Amino acid sequence: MFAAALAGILVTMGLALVRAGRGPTVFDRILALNMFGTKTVLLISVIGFLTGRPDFLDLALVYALMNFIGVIAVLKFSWYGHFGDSEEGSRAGSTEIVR
Amino acid sequence: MTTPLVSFEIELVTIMILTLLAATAIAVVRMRGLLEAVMLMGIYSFLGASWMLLLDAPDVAFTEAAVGAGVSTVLVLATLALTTTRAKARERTPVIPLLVVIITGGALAYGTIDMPPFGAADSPANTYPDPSYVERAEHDIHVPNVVTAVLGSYRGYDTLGETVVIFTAGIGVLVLLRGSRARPPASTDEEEGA
Amino acid sequence: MIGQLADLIGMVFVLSGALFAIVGAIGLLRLPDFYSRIHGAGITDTLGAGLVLTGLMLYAGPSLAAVKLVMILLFLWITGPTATHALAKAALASGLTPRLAEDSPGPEGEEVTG
Amino acid sequence: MTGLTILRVMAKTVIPFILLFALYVQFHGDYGPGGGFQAGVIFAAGLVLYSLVHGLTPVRRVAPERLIEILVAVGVLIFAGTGVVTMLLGGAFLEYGAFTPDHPEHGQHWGLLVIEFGVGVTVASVMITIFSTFASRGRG
Repeated sequence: MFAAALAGILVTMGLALVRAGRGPTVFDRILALNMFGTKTVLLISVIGFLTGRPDFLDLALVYALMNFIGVIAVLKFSWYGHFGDSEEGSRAGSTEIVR
Repeated sequence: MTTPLVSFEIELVTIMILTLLAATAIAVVRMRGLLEAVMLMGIYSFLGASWMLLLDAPDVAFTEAAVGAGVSTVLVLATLALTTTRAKARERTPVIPLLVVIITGGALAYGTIDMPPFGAADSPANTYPDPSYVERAEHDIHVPNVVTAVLGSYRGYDTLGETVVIFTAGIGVLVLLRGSRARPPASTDEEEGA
Repeated sequence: MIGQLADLIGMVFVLSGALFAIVGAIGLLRLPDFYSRIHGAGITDTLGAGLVLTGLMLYAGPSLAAVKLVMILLFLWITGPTATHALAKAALASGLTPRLAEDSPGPEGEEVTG
Repeated sequence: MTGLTILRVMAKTVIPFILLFALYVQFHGDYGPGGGFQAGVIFAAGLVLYSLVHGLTPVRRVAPERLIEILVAVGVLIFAGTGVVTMLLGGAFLEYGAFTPDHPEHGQHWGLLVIEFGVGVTVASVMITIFSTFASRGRG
């Protein structure tokens, strides 16, 4: 039964991957990336129970955390074009983002 | 649930994950925008880490998840901030590189024919580093995680070397980026000390 | 008996969570523009993840694993909507306008590519 | 990220848990998956998240560049110093059993905790250094 759930989660990941590949805007891709990350968390949790090793839940927590940081980093980069301090900075500009 | 059933399910999941990995890799190669490619690399890291977990290597999966999906995304993006976010279009079709890749890949695939079956008990991976380490670790070092015991104690020199490598990487980045920074007229030290 | 019942309910939760994840993913793929696709992602990130993790909690029973699952769930429920909100706000500020009913429908919103 | 109040508040809420989790991975690595390397990366990721949302300046106030640069070396010194101490105690280099000659396995456990801490310090400070060096250059 866990295998059916795993298959469902993997199908979800595949669909999210298609959206990440097709875009069309950067935000669609970031949305798909975020969804892919949360689905990986679920995948790891279910695999942990399928193989009877609940230690894997520590890993799921790391995935959730790193997914959040990755999404925020990509968002900030697509917004400002750099990670420096100046808030106005060289904002990537709306025309470039919605390409 | 019997063991063979679970291993069959895991094999199926592994195949699906590897398919997704291949699809992600192709998408990364075809992507012109580097920001999009970095995002797909994050996805690739997540998938790779899940696969390592299925191969029963939670410590490696842990590292891949922490470094590959999180910190390296941030660092690669920070690099893109200093360079450009668009890949240059190729001027001609890369025939020679394609040939080199095909020949190398073919040779490597040919080499795998001689390898013992995956997980075979008499394969060098399972016999050469004395398997008794796994049994001895429990007794020698009161540490349940054998990976930590082997890395820290039996192979302590190696781990010290790896730490020095990371140290060197940090120093290298400092020397390259901080050292070449164009000094503004006023000393930068005041701003950093604030 | 109670344990078996909890396992059964847990299984139902996990499977329905996976089902909601697929539904949300189809939404992410098929809905016409970015702002409507957020709905699809929202379903998988909150309802799908919530059901799967709650089902696993029921399966695990009262143990350290259940506590970790609660932590994961809390973390996902805090970070997911936060990231999505920041994303939507950034998209709106960047000049990406939501497609409204009076706009002419395009093929899956792909016409913005360029 | 000034306009995104919710993001700023939530990131502030989440960061203490990230740092706590890093310490858990650091000192629990002998029982579960994880260890100094992973813990260092997670700790650095917590600070990176803070600097993404609030800017580099507040992070520099907590972790001044001088301090981080010193810590890069201190981690390696802790690791190698453990080896020197075991030599002074009469063992070989990095033979942690020398800490407690009566129960070498306890000494091994102590030694592992100390060297993992050294690895964690070096990795965390190197990651923070690399990030802040890149980020402060990309200002223009």
